[in-house]
This record gives sequence, C-alpha cells and structure tokens, in this order.
Amino acid sequence: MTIETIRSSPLPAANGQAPVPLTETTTLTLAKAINAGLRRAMLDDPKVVLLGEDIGALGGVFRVTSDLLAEFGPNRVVDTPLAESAIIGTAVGLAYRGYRPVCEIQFDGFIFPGFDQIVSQVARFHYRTQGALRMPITIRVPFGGGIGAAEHHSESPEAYFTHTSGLRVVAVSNPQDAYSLIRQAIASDDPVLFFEPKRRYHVAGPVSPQLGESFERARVVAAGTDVTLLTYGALVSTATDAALAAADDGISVEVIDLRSLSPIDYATVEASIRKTGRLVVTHEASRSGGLGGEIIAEVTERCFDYLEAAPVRVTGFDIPYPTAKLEGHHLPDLDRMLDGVDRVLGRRR
Amino acid sequence: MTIETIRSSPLPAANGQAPVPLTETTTLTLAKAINAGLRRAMLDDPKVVLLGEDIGALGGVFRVTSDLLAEFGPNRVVDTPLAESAIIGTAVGLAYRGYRPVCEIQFDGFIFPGFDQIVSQVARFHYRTQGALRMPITIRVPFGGGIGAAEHHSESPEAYFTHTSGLRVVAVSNPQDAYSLIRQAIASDDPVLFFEPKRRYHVAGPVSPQLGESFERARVVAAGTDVTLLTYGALVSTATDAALAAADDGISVEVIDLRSLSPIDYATVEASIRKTGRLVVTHEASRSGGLGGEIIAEVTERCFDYLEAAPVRVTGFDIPYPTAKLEGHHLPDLDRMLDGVDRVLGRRR
Amino acid sequence: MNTVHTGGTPDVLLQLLSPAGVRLADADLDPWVAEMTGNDLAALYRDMVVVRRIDAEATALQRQGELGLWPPLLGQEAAQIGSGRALRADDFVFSSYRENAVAWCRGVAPTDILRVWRGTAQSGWDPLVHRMATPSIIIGAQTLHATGWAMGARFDGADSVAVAYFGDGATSEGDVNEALVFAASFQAPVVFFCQNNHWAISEPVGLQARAGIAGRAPGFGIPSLRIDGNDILAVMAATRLALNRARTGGGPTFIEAVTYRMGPHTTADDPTRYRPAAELEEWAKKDPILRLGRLLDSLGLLTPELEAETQAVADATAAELRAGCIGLPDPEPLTVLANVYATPHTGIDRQRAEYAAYLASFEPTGGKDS
Amino acid sequence: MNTVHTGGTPDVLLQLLSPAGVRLADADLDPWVAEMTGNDLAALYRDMVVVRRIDAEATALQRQGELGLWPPLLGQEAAQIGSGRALRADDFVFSSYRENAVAWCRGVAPTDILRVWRGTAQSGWDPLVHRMATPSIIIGAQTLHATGWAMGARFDGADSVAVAYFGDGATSEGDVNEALVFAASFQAPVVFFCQNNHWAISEPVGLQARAGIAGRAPGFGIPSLRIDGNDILAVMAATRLALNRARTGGGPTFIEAVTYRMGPHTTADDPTRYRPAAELEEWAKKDPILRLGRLLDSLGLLTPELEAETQAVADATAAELRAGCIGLPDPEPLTVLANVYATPHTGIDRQRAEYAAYLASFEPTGGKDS
Ligand SMILES: Cc1ncc(C[n+]2csc(CCOP(=O)(O)OP(=O)(O)O)c2C)c(N)n1
Ligand SMILES: Cc1ncc(C[n+]2csc(CCOP(=O)(O)OP(=O)(O)O)c2C)c(N)n1
Ligand SMILES: [Mg+2]
Ligand SMILES: [Mg+2]
Repeated sequence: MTIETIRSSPLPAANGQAPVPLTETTTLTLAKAINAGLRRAMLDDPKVVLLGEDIGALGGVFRVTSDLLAEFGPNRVVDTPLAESAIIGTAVGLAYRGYRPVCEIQFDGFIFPGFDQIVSQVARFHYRTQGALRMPITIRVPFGGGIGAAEHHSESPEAYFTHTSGLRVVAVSNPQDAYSLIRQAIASDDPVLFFEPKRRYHVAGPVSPQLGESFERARVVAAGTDVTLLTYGALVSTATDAALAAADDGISVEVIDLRSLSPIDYATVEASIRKTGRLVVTHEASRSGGLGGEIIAEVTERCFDYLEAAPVRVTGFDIPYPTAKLEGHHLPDLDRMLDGVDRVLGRRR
Repeated sequence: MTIETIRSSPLPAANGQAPVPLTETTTLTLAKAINAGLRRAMLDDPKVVLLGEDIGALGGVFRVTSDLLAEFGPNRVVDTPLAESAIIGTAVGLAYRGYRPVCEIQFDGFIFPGFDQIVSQVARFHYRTQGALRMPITIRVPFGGGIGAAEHHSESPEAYFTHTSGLRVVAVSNPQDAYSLIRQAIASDDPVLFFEPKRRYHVAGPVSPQLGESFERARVVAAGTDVTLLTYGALVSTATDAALAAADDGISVEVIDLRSLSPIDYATVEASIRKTGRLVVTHEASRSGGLGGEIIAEVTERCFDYLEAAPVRVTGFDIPYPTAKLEGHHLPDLDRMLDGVDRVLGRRR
Repeated sequence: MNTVHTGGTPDVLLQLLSPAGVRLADADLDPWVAEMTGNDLAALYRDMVVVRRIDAEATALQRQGELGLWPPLLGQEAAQIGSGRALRADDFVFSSYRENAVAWCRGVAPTDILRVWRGTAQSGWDPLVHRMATPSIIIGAQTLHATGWAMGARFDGADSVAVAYFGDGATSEGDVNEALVFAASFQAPVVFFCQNNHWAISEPVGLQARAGIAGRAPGFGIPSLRIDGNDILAVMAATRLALNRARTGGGPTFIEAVTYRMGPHTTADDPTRYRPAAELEEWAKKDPILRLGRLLDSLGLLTPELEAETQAVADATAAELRAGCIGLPDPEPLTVLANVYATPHTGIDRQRAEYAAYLASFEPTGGKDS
Repeated sequence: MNTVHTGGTPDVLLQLLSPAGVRLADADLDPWVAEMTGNDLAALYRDMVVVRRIDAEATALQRQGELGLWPPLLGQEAAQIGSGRALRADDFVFSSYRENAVAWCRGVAPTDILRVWRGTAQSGWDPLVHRMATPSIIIGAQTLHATGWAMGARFDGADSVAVAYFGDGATSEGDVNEALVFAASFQAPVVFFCQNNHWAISEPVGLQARAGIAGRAPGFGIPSLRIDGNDILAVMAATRLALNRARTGGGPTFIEAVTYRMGPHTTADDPTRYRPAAELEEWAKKDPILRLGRLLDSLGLLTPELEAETQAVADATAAELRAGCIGLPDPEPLTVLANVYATPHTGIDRQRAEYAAYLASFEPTGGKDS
C-alpha cells in the first residue's frame, strides 16, 4: 500500500475560459463531468446557485467547480464563510425564494456540523408544509477513502442520510453517471444528497450529453448467474474487477451499481437475486447500521424463498475511519470481495 | 386517540430536601429511578457532573434531575446556555480533565445540533489516541413518541448512533433498568447514548438498589416458542401486551428487550431464534436504515438454517415524525405487532 | 444616526413611550413614527388587545384538553405587533414558535395558528401565501433561513426584506451566530429581531449573554439597536428604520427588543419553580397594552367607542378561535404517508399501499380505531 | 488596562517590536516581558529558526512522498512560539492542525508530529502527557473542548489555563461562537488564541469577519487584544497577560494575533490560483524571524556563535526528523481494530477475530499484502 495524496497528481490550471457546453460524447474525468453537469444546469436555469467553501477562485479543493465563478459571477457561485450549518441553512432560505441551491461540502467528514439543518429542515419542509414548500437542494459530498488522507477526509456517511426520510440519496461511480445524475439531482424537486467517489475523481471515461435513465434505476454493470454483488460509488470498479477474477474461477458474478441509495431500486435487485439466489453487498461504510444490513433485510423479506444462502456483507469494520497506513485493511478490496463471494457460495468458512 | 400533553399529569413539586439514597427495593417512576441513579452516581464519584438546559432549578423539563442542584451545587449540576454542540463539546473537555459528564439533551429532536461533536469527537477520541484518552460521557436522551407533542419532540434517532462506531447505545424500558443502567452507563469508560422512553417516565415499578447484570445483556421479558418479538424502550410494554394477546390465540411469543442497542446481545437473540425460527423486530424509528434491518441481516447470517420464514419488521414509516393526530398511525401498536406475528407465521398476506 | 450602535455594548434603552404612557422624544426614532395618526394608534391598540385575547383563549383551550400545548406571548404584544405591523407585504418572516401576534399581522387566521398545537398539521398555514415561514421549533434554525432568503433577495435585486424572530436563549446557538456571519459577509437585507423576554424556559438571560444581547451584533459587523420592547412606538420605529436600511442596501440590522415573558414558557411549564414573583410584578407595571392605553387616554382617544369596539373584535375573534379549534378536522389517516417527497418515490409508495391494505383489513368492523 | 478591549472593534495593533526590529513601548504589555534576558531572546530566536526548519523539512518529505500531506506554518512562527513559550506546564493546549510549533513548545518530539501526516497514527502523541490535545481537524471543535476543560479547572479550584488555538476561518463556525458563550457564562479560565493568517484556504479573512476578528469577543463579554502576531514579544506579553487574567479569576480573554500564512494552505494547495503575489511580498517584509534577528543584532546578541549554534540545532533536528519519519514503523494490521472501545465489546471483538482469521488464511503465501 502506498500513500496517495489528495491531488498528488498535477491538476490542469484554470484556463479562465468558459468551456464549451457538452454537445457530443467526450472523454472526461469524473470531476470534470460533474463540472460540465453543473455548468449545464446553471445555463439552463438561472435559479441554480452554488454555495460552498473555496468553490470560487479556487474552484473547490477538487476543482469540481473550476471556472464557474468566472462564467457565472459571485451571485451564482458563492464562496461562503467557513460554516456548514449556514451553508445548508441559507440554502433552505434560498429554496424558500425559489432557488435551486447546490451546496458543496468540502469532505464527507465535514457534513456533520450541517447535520441538523439537513435532517431537521431540508428533509422535512415538504412534509411539514403538506407540499406547499419544495426543497430542491442538492448537497454534493465527495466521499470515501483510499486516498491516504488524514482523519475526516475518507468517510462514508451515506447511511445517516438513507435513514432520514424526505431525502433522496445518490452515489455515482463513473463520469457518465456523474454528469447525468448531477443534472437530475439539481432538477429534482426533492432534496438530494449527492455522493461523489473522491478516489475516482481523476478517472476518465466517455460522457454523452444525454440525461440518461432516471437516477432511481440501478444499473447492472456485469451480468452473471451465480452471485449478485451489490455496491455503489468507488467500489463499483473494484466489484467489476472481482467479477472478472471470479469468472476465471468459473463463478459468474452479477455486479449491480445501485446509483440511488434512497430509494433503492428493488425491482432490479430482486430480479437479480431471483436468478442467482445469492447476495453479497459491499460498501466502505461500517457494517453495523450500514446500507448492507438494510438491503439484506429487505431482500430477505422479498426473496426469502429464492435465497440459497444467507446474504453476506463485505464492508468497512465497525471502527472510526482509520489512519492512512491502515485503511487498506478497512476498505473492502478485491480479495475481500472474492472472500465474500466464496462465503456466500459456501466455499469457505 | 386522545392528545396527551407533555407532563399533562401534575408532577410532584421539588421538596428541596435531599432524597434518601435507595437502600432497599422501592416503587419509583422511571423518571424518579433515573434521578435516584444519577444521585447515587454523583455521591459515589465526585467527578460525575451533569450538564444540560434547564436541569438546575427546574430539574429538567421532565424533572429527571429534580433536587440535584440543591444537593450538589452549581459546579456539579450545570445549567448550560442553550447550545447542544457546546453541551457535548464542553463535556469532551471535561473528560480530558478526568470528569465523567452526564449530558441531558432536552428532547430527542434537539440532539442534531450536537451531532458533530458526538460523531466526530466523543465517539473517536479513544480510538484516535490509541487508548490514551477515555470519554466516559453519558448522553441522556428522552426519546420516542406517543405523547401528542409538536415536531422534534417524539423522535427515535438511535440508529444514527448505532451506526457510529465508538459509541455504546442503551435504551431502557422500566424503572429497574433505568436505575441500574444509568449507573452502569456513567461508570462505563466508554461514551454511552442513553435513551429514555419519555412516554413511560411516569410509569412506576419496583427498583432495587442493585446494579444488576451488565447493560450489554438483553432481557427475555416473556418466554415463548413460536415467534421471537424483539424490541426496546417504550415498545417493550406494548410487545408484552401483544404476547399476552397472541397467547389467547394460541401463539407463544418470546419477547426480548434488547437494552443494549450497540453492541447487541446476539447470544440471547440467537438462542431465541434457534428455538422459535421466526423473528419480528419492532421499533418506533423509521424502517429504512433502522435497527430492525441491521438485526435481521445479522440474524439471517447467523441463523439462516434455523429461520422458517423471512423476519418481519413492524416499525414507524419512512416519514418525518408526523403531527400528533397522526402519530397513532405511525407508531407500532398492539394490532400492528400482532399483524407482524401473523405475517411471520404465514397467517396473513 | 446615533442610535445604531456599531460597536460596544449599548446600554441605552431606546424609548418613545414611558411606562406611564408619556410620549418621549428620540431624534433617530421619531421620524419613523412621525406620520402616525390617532387611528393608527387605535389600530395598534386593538391588535394588541386581540392577540392577548387569542393568547388567553388558546391557553384556556389547552387547559380544557383541546390543544396539546400552547406557548403564550403574554407581555410581548408590543414587540410582536409593533414589528409585525412595520413590515411590507412582500417582506418575509422567519419566526420561532411564540410569534403568534406576528402571524396575526401576516393575515394568518387565528384558527390556523392553532393547527400545530392541536396536532392536526405541522404547518398551520401556507408559508408562501402569508410570506411567513413555518415557525421553527429547533431554536435558532430559522435565522439561517432568513439570511439565505435575504441573500436571494439581494441576488434578485429586490428590495424585500427578511425578518428573523428569535429569543434571548437562541443567541447561544451556533446557528444564530453563523447567521450573523453570513448576513454581514453578504450584506443581506435581513433584520434580526430578538425578543429578549428575560427567560429561556427556566434560564435567565444572563446565563446566555453576559455582555447584553444587543452588544453581540456589532462585533459581527452588524449594527444593533436596543429598544424597549414593551413600547410599541419604539418597536415600530426601530423596525422601520432597520427595514429601510435593508431596503436601501444598508445590509442587516440587529434589534434587541427588551420585553418580558409574563406567562409560563408554555402551558406545560411551571415558572414558580424558578422565577421570583417580584420580577413578574415589576414587569406587570410595564405592561405594553396599559402603556399604549395611557397614551391614547392622554390624547383623548381611549373613547368608550374604541373600548367597546376593541372588546367586540376580541370577543368575536375568541369565539371564532374556539369554534374553529374544536371544528378542526382530524387529518385523514393516509395523509400520514403523503408529501414526504414532491415526486413519486418507490419506497414510500409501497409503504402507503401496504398501510392502506392494512387499514382496509379492519373495514368490516368499522376501520382501525384512530 | 487600556489594551484590553471590552467593547467596540479594536483597530489598534499592539506591537513591541517594529518590522525593522526596533523595540517599541506599550505600557500594558511591557511589564509582561520586562524580565526577559538576552538569553531568553536568543532562545526564542532559536525556537523560531528550528520550527521553520522542521516545517521546511516536512514539506520536503511530503514532496518526496514520505508524508501524505503537510500544513506549513511558515510565517506564523512568532505567533506560535511566543504564545507556546508563555504557557505553564500544567496549562493545556487545544489546537488545530497547524500548531506544530506549539507542539514543539509542549515537548512533543518532531517525529511524533509527523505521525499523523505519514498516516501511521491519528494522534502523534499522548495528549495527557504533553498536555496538548490531539489537534482538531474539524474546524473549531477544539474551542469547545478547551472551554470545557477550563470549566473543569474552575470547578476544581485549579489555576491552570486552557488555551484554544484556531484560525481566522474558524471564527465563522457555530462551535467557536458557542465556546465564547460558554466561556463567558462560566468565566472559564481559557485563552482564545486566534491566528489571523489572512486566509482560510482560498478565502480571505474579510469573507469571514466583516468587523475584524478581535472585535467579535467583547460582544460576548470577553475582552480581546489585537496584536502583531509576527512580533514575538507582543505575542508573549499578550499571552502572559491573558493567562494571568485567567489564573487570577478574571475569566476568558480573546487574542487576535495578526499574522500571515506565507506558504500554501497545505502541500496539496496552490495559492497562485487565488492569492495576489504582491500580498506575499508585502508580508515577507514583516517576517517574524528577521524581525527578532534585527533586535538581537541591534543588541549585539546575534553573534556568530548564536547563529552557528542555532544552525546546528536546526540541522540536527531536521536530520532527526527525516530519519525519524522514514523510520516510523507501519502499524500492525490488527491495530486497525484496537481501541475502538475502552472496555470489551462483543461486536468489535468478533470482527477482530474474523479479520485475524482472514489474514491468517493468507499466511502460507506470506500474509496479505499491506
Ligand atoms: C435546538 C433546541 N434545543 C432545545 C430546545 C428546547 N427549547 C424550546 S424553547 C427553549 C427556550 C428558548 O428560549 P428563547 O430563545 O429565549 O425563546 P422564548 O421561549 O423565551 O421565546 C428551549 C430550550 C429546542 N426547541 N431546540
Ligand atoms: C468543519 C470543517 N469544515 C471544513 C474543513 C476544511 N478545511 C480545512 S482547513 C480550512 C480552512 C481553515 O482556515 P483557518 O481557520 O483560517 O485556519 P488556517 O488553515 O488558516 O490555519 C478548511 C475550510 C474542515 N477541516 N472542517
Ligand atoms: Mg426568551
Ligand atoms: Mg487562516
């Protein structure tokens, strides 16, 4: 394991020019794809405003908002004081006025000072007002580990939000989804927590300007018949590798990228499990109370008679996110996924 | 459904006299039992201090800290300014100095402004410092609904904390446990979220001065052979009623009061399920991401071959806590528990 | 403008009306109430009497079990009516739970104010219709909403103003302080209207703010005014002054209205456990309604007609309130699962269908008891 | 005492040493450095040179891939050494991530400071041994810890003081403001030491605090001082003054040390994207080490011996740091699951056993690659 640093690779400098809008399929990094999606949304709707720390001149610590200040000005790209509760709370006020705020939380671990405003305000206003008030707020959160960072920079807090009724939760895994789903999130009249896999920010892929299918739909990344391997975010790539490795061993693994973590596309999940009878769920977040348990409970309820073995979880441990030199043990990797596949097949332990 | 108000029944006025320490089994309300437990802990250890809003002269809005200010003075019973993050954050500083702070959060819904300090600080310092620093902090939270209250006064946020590694989470259901477990929580060198079922505050029961068995142990409230009904907090009483009603129908229900929500006493749970083969979990919190899913996933993994049917959840809906006139629909009641029992027995739907 | 404190702790308490009802001069505030007629004064008087009556009737309804809880505003009528009546229709109020008189000023029907406390709804009115947000129970949260709204008003080039109402206790919450930071940074057109009613449930204001409430804002770059909150003329003048600053690009202003919570925190509270009786007596002498009454009297305006008419409006409002309250329909069972999302959602849709089926299973015996 | 501002926005910047190294008089601050000898000054000089060298070496180690990240303190040496050296052993420091020179003052071995940034531990040292808390990465959180510790000191009747270090950006966080509220209410013996280094990553201080940082505290009832943070004598005097107030029951004090972050926010940052080059040049002229050097020189104390000795200490420390860093052992795999709780815990114990078994399953082939 080597220590990667955040932005250890040199980043393209801001060129000060407005990028051309995406009109045809182009190869973009995941970070640039979100940038393109934000830009498209801002061009389409003057009520879309960005709020966050360092998102202006710097373009965000991950450069996801690069060049947008220059193009849209300080009333649309708002560098805020250093206070997360206020970032979310003022977004609520802006939504009261008809805006569609997009908040950037600098790193996953810094969302908690804003937790009260998210859980007690953003998530509830539509219900509270019997539909009179909408909260079309998108909260962007770079999440997950594997970048060798210091504490609070590698977390996976998604389960706190999937347990919070009134929120939608999305996690993207590739540039195309990053582009399409950020646009859908912003267009949604419901609040959306939008999780971006920070260790995949600089991985490039083709991006078409299409909006694509609804962000509520899971995506079957690789079809298979023996085991269903369910995941989201950065681990989709690892899971796909695991499926290839398993194939060498004669095991056919179906990999599903959930994309929407709340609600979950159980139609797609169920169809897969009816076929395979075996489920492995993998995520970076801690096991207890993580999304894996919820999915397994629901799948057990829906597909009990189809299950040939107890579903298996391959997750981070029930520990605070560990120090960089230990994160390789905490994070599910290819070996641990294969171990999970073996276990659900009764081949091990 | 009638509206009960918070403290609709007259409360005993502060008598200004120090209560005699509990020396023999006495009948106390749940609120008074916690009061007696706090008092015992404060007498035993001068480093135990209470922090919270209105806990001094008023004795807390539920009078759980009644008379303690008069007995222990303002350096032990600290009425704080109105700021939950500071209540938790100053408790961390006190723990750094060797104190054992007991924080009162006035109502469940007001814990979120303190969430960051709980999740990012209290829960992590022991791990962060490789054991050098202990956080023997108890955070008392009156929780749950059924009291006809306004928003933010009836919530069940426990799953946010059971997903947070480094915390212990306890929920009590009766005066004896309230007394014994608050003492154990305060004596614990780990931080403990201590959930008090506010709608049971005024229900009385016998309390012996014993510490009792470890708060990590679940309690079999009623033995049974057909179905295991798992719960905690205020619903233990409803579940016990449901078991009685089921017995009339010839169904033998084993009721388990978890007491510790993190960690969970799976030894006791497993033993029950190996016997019954059928599990119903019930809690007031929303279903998705609630404790029920976690328990079902774990039980499925541990007892797959013993399960005769898919475990069933009887929980609050995936909604923000509703208005008082609708809470009767949201909260699991005897009928919905029996419906769950029927479902797990395949008698219905 | 001397009365706007840009630094230090203002210890002057601005007044335009003494407790005895004598009109006092203040060069900065006077212009803002200069054009008030006797009719205007009478209208304010009527407002205050009516909202006090609403308050008493709601308290009675709670005692009779018709409401779950009620947070009385007794004693704070001038602070709320004086400020509420200073607003323009296009301004937007973000309040706490106690601002029932402000809701009255915003045209909310009294019965609608009760919905929350009867438990039939979580928002008594449509916030966009009355341009008053659903009152915030989470202390201080609404000050950020007001600030965000005001930032939007500035982005839009509008001259509408957001007004955030909150209590003395709220000033301790992080959110309120963050709101001051943001409002100052973005020069947002927001008025922070703090009713210092001396208590946060059982905690005296001195526990929250050692240096005085109005002294806090200048350190954030926000000018503040400390006014006698039981003096409706001072309240109205100060609010108009602050609104005007905001409308004309002057940014945020902080107003501390020094008043007193003469009742319990809520109907569930027992202030005798913590509050000296003498303090209440002292403040009873500074009653805001008596005070305006005395001014009206000295002007010969407190006529039997005005008294009678005011009484009639109060009686009618109370009767309407009582009937409205008792007549409030219970929400339909399935609304418990409605409006969680603005757009269709597979998770909630399924739970709704399941619960509908469950309820239907009781149908033969007349539905689930609820 | 004129220099302690109890209200308003202090715009005076207190100094004892001009950028040219000329000793200036200040009646309030002078007594606190009156007894300093030439040796004392030389020691401070040495401290500053050494910590700057540590900083440079750590930056180099990061560039060479030996550290994941490094937050340089370049330019803030006087603020940190001047305050750190004013503390008593029994005081307790609660800092942010940039206070490496304060850790040096608390006796933390330089290599231990690097542990966090090399990723071998989340706390580089035992906080109870050095009486310096694990630095807080969550901005502002530590100010509440300091306040709580200080409340405890007051409850205990001790005369130890808590010192909270934080940046200009941190003043916007709710936690920092709540800390001011609590510290004022409980008259806690805590010193709030804010290094205003003009930037919070890419955001200039004006975005965070429109009225100036030191102007904030008086509104909370906390006196404040605004000092030249690149003037080590002013820093030391002000810190001693504040510590003394706290020790003698005077309660909290707020110090704004006006300084400048001459480097990037961290080694991952590129300040050319947002910071005017001229600003940096301007501040280079106010360099804290040059300044004390000039004073020493004018006193005839900047001898070749001192220079040589200082250089030798710096070289030795840098060499020790480099060797120590590279030699830091990787943590044992199973420590990933250690110390989550202080007492046995069935959940984590099971995961630990399972993971041990999993790792053991790789044994024949030499263990899991890690
Ligand atoms: C975040 C939060 N914490 C605690 C409470 C409980 N609570 C309700 S009202 C109140 C006191 C508020 O005092 P103040 O701000 O002075 O307003 P007032 O009630 O006097 O109008 C408290 C502590 C709450 N509603 N929200
Ligand atoms: C709660 C939280 N939000 C955001 C961050 C990301 N962050 C790290 S340092 C920093 C700027 C801090 O500025 P300042 O307080 O002035 O301290 P300085 O870095 O200048 O020493 C930010 C935004 C964080 N660590 N914690
Ligand atoms: Mg108050
Ligand atoms: Mg800074």
